[in-house]
Amino acid sequence: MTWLLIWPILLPLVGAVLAALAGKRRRLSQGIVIVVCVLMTGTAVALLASVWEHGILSMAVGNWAPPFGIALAADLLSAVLAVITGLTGLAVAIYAVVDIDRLRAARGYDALFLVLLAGVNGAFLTGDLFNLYVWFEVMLIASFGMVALGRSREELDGALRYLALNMVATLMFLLAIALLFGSTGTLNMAHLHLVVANGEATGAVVASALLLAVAFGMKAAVFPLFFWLPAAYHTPAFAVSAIFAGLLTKVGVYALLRVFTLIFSAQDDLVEALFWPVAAATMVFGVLGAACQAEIRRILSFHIVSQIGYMLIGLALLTPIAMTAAVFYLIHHIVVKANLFLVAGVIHRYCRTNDLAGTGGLVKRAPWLAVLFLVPALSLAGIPPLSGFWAKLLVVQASLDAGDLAMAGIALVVGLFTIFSMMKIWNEAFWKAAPADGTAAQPNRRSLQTLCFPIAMLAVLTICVGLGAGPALELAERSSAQLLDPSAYASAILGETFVLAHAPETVAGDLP
Amino acid sequence: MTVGVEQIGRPTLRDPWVLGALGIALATFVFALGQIPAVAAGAYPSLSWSWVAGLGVEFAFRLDGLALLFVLLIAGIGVLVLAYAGAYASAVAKGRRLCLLLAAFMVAMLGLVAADDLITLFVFWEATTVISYLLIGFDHEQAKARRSALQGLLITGAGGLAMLAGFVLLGITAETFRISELPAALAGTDMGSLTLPLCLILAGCFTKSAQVPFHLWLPNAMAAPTPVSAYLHSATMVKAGIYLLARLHPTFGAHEIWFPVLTTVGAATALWASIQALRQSDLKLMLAHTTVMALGTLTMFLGSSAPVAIAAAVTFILVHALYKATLFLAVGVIDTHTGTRDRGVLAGLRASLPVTAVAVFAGAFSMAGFPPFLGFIGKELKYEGALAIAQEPGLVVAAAVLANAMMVAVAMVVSLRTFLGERPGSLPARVPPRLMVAAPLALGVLGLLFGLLPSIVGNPLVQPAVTSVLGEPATIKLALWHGINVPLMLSIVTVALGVAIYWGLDRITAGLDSIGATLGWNGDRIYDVVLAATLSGAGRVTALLQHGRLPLYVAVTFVVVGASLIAGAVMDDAAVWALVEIEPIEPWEIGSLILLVVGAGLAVVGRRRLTALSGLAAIGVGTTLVFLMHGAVDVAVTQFMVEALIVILVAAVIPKIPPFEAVRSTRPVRLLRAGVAAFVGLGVTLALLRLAPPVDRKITAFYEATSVPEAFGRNIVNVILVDFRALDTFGEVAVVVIAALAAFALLRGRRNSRGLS
Amino acid sequence: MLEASIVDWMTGGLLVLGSLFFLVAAVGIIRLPDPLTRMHAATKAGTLGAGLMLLAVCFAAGDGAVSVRAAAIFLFLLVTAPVGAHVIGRTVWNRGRAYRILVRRQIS
Amino acid sequence: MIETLSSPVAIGSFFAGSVLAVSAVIALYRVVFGPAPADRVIAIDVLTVLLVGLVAVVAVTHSVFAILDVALAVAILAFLATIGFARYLQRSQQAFEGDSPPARGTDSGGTS
Amino acid sequence: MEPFLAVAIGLLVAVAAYLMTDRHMVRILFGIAVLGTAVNLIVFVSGDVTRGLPPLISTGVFGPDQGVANALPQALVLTAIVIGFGLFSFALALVFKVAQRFQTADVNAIGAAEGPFQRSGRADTRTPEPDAPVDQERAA
Amino acid sequence: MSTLILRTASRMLTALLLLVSVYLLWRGHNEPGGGFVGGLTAAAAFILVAMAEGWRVARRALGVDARLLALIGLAIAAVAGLLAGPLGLPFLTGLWWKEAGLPLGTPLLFDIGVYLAVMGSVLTIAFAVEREV
Amino acid sequence: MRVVLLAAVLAMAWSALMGQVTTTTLAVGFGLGLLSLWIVAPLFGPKGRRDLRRLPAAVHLMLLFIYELVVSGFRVAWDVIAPGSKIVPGVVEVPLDLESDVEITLLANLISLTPGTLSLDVSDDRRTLYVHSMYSDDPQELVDDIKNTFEKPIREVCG
Ligand code: NA
Ligand code: NA
Repeated sequence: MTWLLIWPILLPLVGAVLAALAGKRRRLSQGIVIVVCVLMTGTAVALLASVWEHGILSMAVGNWAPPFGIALAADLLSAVLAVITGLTGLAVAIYAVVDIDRLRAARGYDALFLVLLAGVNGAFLTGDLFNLYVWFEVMLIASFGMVALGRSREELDGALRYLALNMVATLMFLLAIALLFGSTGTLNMAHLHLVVANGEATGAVVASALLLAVAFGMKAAVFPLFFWLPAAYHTPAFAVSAIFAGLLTKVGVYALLRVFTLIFSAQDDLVEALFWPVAAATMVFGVLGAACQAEIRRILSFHIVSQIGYMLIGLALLTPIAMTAAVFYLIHHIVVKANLFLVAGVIHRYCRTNDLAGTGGLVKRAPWLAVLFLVPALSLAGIPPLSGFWAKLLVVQASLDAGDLAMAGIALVVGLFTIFSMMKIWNEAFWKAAPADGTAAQPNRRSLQTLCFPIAMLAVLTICVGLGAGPALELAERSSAQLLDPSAYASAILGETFVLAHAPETVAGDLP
Repeated sequence: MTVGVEQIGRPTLRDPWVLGALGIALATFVFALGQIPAVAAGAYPSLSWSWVAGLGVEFAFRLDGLALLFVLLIAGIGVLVLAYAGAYASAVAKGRRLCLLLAAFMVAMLGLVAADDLITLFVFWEATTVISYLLIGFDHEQAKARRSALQGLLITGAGGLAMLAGFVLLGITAETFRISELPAALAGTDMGSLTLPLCLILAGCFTKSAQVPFHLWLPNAMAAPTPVSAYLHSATMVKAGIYLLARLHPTFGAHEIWFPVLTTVGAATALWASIQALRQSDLKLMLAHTTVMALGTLTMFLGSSAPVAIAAAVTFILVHALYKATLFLAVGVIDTHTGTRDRGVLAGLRASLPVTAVAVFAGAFSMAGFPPFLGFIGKELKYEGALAIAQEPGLVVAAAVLANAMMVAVAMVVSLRTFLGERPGSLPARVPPRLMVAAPLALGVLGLLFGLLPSIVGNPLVQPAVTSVLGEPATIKLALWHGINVPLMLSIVTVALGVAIYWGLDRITAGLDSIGATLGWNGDRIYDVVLAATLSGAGRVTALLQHGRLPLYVAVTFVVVGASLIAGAVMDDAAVWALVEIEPIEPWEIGSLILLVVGAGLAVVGRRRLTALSGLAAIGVGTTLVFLMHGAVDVAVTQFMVEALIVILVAAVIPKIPPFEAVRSTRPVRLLRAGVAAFVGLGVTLALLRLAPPVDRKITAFYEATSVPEAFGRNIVNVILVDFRALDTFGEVAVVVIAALAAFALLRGRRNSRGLS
Repeated sequence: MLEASIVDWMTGGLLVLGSLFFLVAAVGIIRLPDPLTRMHAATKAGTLGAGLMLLAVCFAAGDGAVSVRAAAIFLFLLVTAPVGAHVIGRTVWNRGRAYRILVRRQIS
Repeated sequence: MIETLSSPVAIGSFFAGSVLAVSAVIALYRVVFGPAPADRVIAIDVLTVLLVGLVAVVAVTHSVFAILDVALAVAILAFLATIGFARYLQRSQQAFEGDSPPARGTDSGGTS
Repeated sequence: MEPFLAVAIGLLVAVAAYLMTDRHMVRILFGIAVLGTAVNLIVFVSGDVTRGLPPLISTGVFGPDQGVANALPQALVLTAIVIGFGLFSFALALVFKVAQRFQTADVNAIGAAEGPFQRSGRADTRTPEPDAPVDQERAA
Repeated sequence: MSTLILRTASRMLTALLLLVSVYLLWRGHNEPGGGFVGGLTAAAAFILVAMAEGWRVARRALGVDARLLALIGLAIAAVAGLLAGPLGLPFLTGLWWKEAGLPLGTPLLFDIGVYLAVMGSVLTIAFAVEREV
Repeated sequence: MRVVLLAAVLAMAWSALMGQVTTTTLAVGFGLGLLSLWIVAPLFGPKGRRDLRRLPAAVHLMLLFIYELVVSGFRVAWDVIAPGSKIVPGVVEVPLDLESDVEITLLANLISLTPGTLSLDVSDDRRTLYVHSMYSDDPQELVDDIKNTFEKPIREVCG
């Protein structure tokens, strides 16, 4: 059963090898990608079921017991994110069949895509900090490749910005690991929890905490480190920006949640003091950025930033409901944001541009597309009964529950701006008549069907999460409870006896 | 029918979608009628499903008197409006879309009024906001329609968000979202703690019900097709706020700010709207402003807890719904008929639109409060209620009289001016579809019927509704004749005043216009200015953050990194220098450090690419030396090989890249960069000094102990790489392979990428 | 110190001697007048220094396998050092020719 | 430090290491100040070969002869790097720097 | 932590920061390389720097000698070096490609995705670059 | 930079470098070396050829597409990890086959995977760069 | 046949590297040697490969290399310590009589390790070796020296 932990990582990696070997046989490699995504989702669902039934699952890779060997571990959050990764991956994989052109495909899109998924799942499922770094890198290099794949001027420029800034982030991650390792002598996150909680917070530990916040924060695109995202996400192929928008920043958020609830669980004052202003500023500056954009993917990109702020509320408030809100928001946003980027791709196919000035008339030309846009757009804007509403409600509830009127106020005002942005897109691309000098085109019917199938799939998912918010919330609640109980996590991974031996009294107990 | 006729509009009533929508409306109406006895008897039907248990949210509905009154209004007027809309639309597809949106809106509105859970209510509340956005922007190719739709959405959406916060706060305090349980749940609560939720909820109500200063979206919403205006602005959407005020009356009625706020805002809205109404030349806009006026009046009365005042409000809800829908629909007919809604142009339509004339007169008389229309009863009740209001009867009475006088004037404009007098010859005369004509007539007749027989609505509808609003049983009797009393006197004054205003209308309008012109701004302009300022402010802020200059992005990142490191180092209690132990250092260590330092310097100051690359190479050699001297053989080998490979690759590539001379930053910029660099470098040094050896080596000890006996390898580092931590290596290999494939894809063309096998 | 074996003395001595040749190489590239003459010092003294120090390793290890490896490295250097000098020298010389910087030549 | 130097091997390696360090720093002069690109390349070549010497010193000092493999790797890659640099010298004349003689005293490639 | 090494590494990081904030792509690239090296060094020194003995076990014994260096950070550094190499290779390829495509090495002068010199208008040129012949564009 | 001397020297050295690379791989588990260093050395052999005689010759000498080599290496590493699965052991558990008298085991197989992957990757990059410049 | 021979040499080298000469290491080394040769085979032209039959000559040549290296090391040391006016740098064109690549390369390398001389390049027609000399005041002597001292042993090995 512990092998369930490795499949979501290994399947895409092996699939990537096969897809690369398939080379120019496009159908074959697309088939591989889709099959792998289905299998990956299947194993992730099995993993989630197992964790739901039996609690945290872990695997001592190489049969070396943690903290000596690397542990893969899945609590509910990890497992559910693996499932969402699979679903989003599947949707984007189907979309890519049409969206990814001949050139990009020949340059190895399929393999890069699968490696990206492997990296994302690896990041979600590892229980070791250095191993997390490795999966981050897997993800990063695949994303580097994907963002530049078309080699258009925009893509190259975007890729350069993306690369330079992410390079700094990734190296700072490594630096943080070094400082933490130098202070504690271990890399297993559960063990780090025990050691850091039992020791005093030395300067190196604090510095490493702050650096991890910087590194993951940059990945997650928080204020003031978000600029790489709006600089790059509007440039690559739509399938690429969709998977980026859905997953990559969320891995940063996941890492923040994991690290600051587990390793630095004792530094709660620091965490709150750090993440409150970051969360607020991220929400505000992200949404202000979106308000003044006139390109669909730029708008959506800035909204990613803004909504990352919502997800940080879990760390800004550190209450169970705030954590629940964060987890729920995380899950909701992956699906919705990926979907909006997919829709943007279809809009581009109709209007040959994503600049709002050049779009228009879509409500007449493609009424079903209008519906498919409205579902994720309204969900993002937090309109009930879609998933985004519950996410927003949870955030508000968490803030008010904590007596934090300011955060609630910011969240709500930002929510209004989000509505504004979504309706701006709607007004311009759908309602407005197509510009006379526009570059309208009629996409091929078959490709439209292929493109819209995954969009509809994700839209249905959003609606289901919205209408069936009860079970989704229960999942988020249980995930958040696990996040806020780091000692149970430690016991599950290191074993009861190990944890007892390292309980606060026995500072320097011997290892078994 | 006298002038050249031209049939316009194609009834889309045969469309199954439209018929379905109509069916739903009709079925709901009939169902609601069937519930009247039970509700009047106090047996409220209710339904609930658990929805989001974790938040205590239930999908709960309850049909009390207030809800039932609204359900009947919504469904009943819904039937007529849907039929009218079906006839109004010029094309089947458009008609279907319109009817479906109207039906969706109706369903949302029904859910809203029937909901017994704050969150459920909010769900429907937001649904009405979104659907009304789509309805206002129905003619979406016109920029004005889009703007109005967005304005309505933003204003009501903002209020909705505030309201959500209010609901959540209320839910937290009451520990339930069940509306019917709120009064009991909050029984012992300090009212002061409810001030904030109350204010937030009022923001929602006021925006939705277009109270001053949030009123400006409503007249603009007249960009919508006439059926939409009729539906949204008579029975439904704008009444949602009024409904919620009434609904929460039992919860908040006793709060100390409830009365002053509602009374003041309501009165201000009523007055402001009446003045605005007089300025309009478009009949539809004029009616829209009287809607705002009516809403203000309703708000004003709901501020009170006097049963008569509440009865006045409830009755007026019914009165207003009937006459306003009548008039809007009739104006739609006039518009269709003549192609204009300008009151300066329209006159003498009685001959060409006789049926509509009847409907309009019925509606207008009800509006003006002439007996024997229901409006008269409503007006009398208002005056009675105003007099009964304990705290501020003077203000309320004055406001009510003034507002009603305006209504009289507007009613005369709509009816007398439009239908009497000489018809201008230039007016076209297209024959409107029969169904369009029938709908307002039906509503107008109802106004008359209820006025004549008030008991039809009094006991079964108004009284249960008042009971629900007050939260306690109330006895209300509606009657046309109450004898000669103060309200009747006030009515006479009202009519006189109204007639006077009507006579002086043109002068008043001119005067108001000149005042408006002097002031130079109005709510709409404020909205524009605020929106533009927000957007340009957002643009400016964003231009500061997202400036597009990569070096500056990187610099900011490094500043944050440096700050993190220094903050960490500073937070430690121990002094940094206390940790500094200068150990004896060997000559070759000094050599390696010099290599590092000099190489670094060269990399910075090198003016040629090769010079900088040489610096890089020197750093590589220095690093290799450091590794070598500290027992890291494998690392040293790897470091050197990688460094050499990097040098080779860079040396191969850079001749193709423009030289450094082409790109040089200015001296201040260089200084700034140097500052950032020094900052982050200092941070790293401080953090490193904070690392106090010896590091815990338990894990390494495990590797050392098991490497040979269990992992069969004598090179511990390699055993870690391929066994203890092989997963890292696995990922690492994946990185390298993918980096290669990606770089390959970046550099080389498809022509050379045949299948691999 | 006195009871140290002859092997130890050889080892130490060879190390010192080898390092001195490295010093010669380093000083040579400072003191000699132009790139090509500097290359003489770098190539020859450097290779010789490395060879001597590898020989020291052979003595210190007193082990056939180690000696073979040391010898292999030395041989490798022996092959690569002149080739390296050739590729650099050729470039320098080609460049010099391009700029008509005088060199003496003999046509035999 | 000196008092621990109890054997000829220890003395020799200490001395050799020190000399190597000094040599490295001296060679660094040419890396920094050129003037010709070729000078830098030559100096880097010296540095890398010097690394082989240092490996020998470390091997002898700690009797860890396994690290001779480092020397081998260094020798191999240093050779490659030298060729890489040489190719750069050759190419950089063509690409962006034009064919005109560079200013005297800077990174000129000519013999003087 | 050895102060000299700490200062030297700090200097390396500073140099990297200085280089990475340059406008010339090659300097940025060099900055990435230097930063990588510096961080690798930090990972290495984070776990006790021990002079001398490598963590090797002699034949016939079951454990290393006393005082060998800490093997774990070494393994970590190895992984980091290799990963860094992979990333750097890609960065190099990208820089090369960008320079080739835009005929400039100034990152502030590119502005195709965003930036002070971003082209306005609606022209959407996000079509992939054809593979061969390489680049026809000679726009400055 | 195709000169006669370099060309000849590279021919003499290439085989030696390949040999050394396998040696480094093999000894890696017990002495310094291992898959990465070995793979790099092997790559160095072909880079030498590429620099001396051009990337076309080097590619021909390699015989297979460098990318294929890299992918095979990655696949081998994965297989080395998967072999533990049927035995009910976690991923990447080391399995040893001692009957041969040689230290053969999945860690070695894994290291071979690393070797091939690194060699293939480095050569992929190097050839791509060489081709462009 | 030559391949087998080369492989055998490589096998011995392998065993030496492994630090133990046993049947196993020899066999493995032989296999690996064959493998390496097979991999690099395309590099050798049809007649590009030379036998290593003349091992004694080869040993002699190697010793010659080392000897020249030692001498030139000291010579350079002297020049560095006392660089006087006697340094007359210049490039000398040495006519080549050797034909095969290996011979030319060996000669060039040998010259480079010899005191005062450094092989720069071979002319395209392979008839001239450009040699940089520190003491180029008498080029003819240099050329004669090279021809006599080095070409013969190289021929013995390769011829
Ligand atoms: Na996990
Ligand atoms: Na996002």
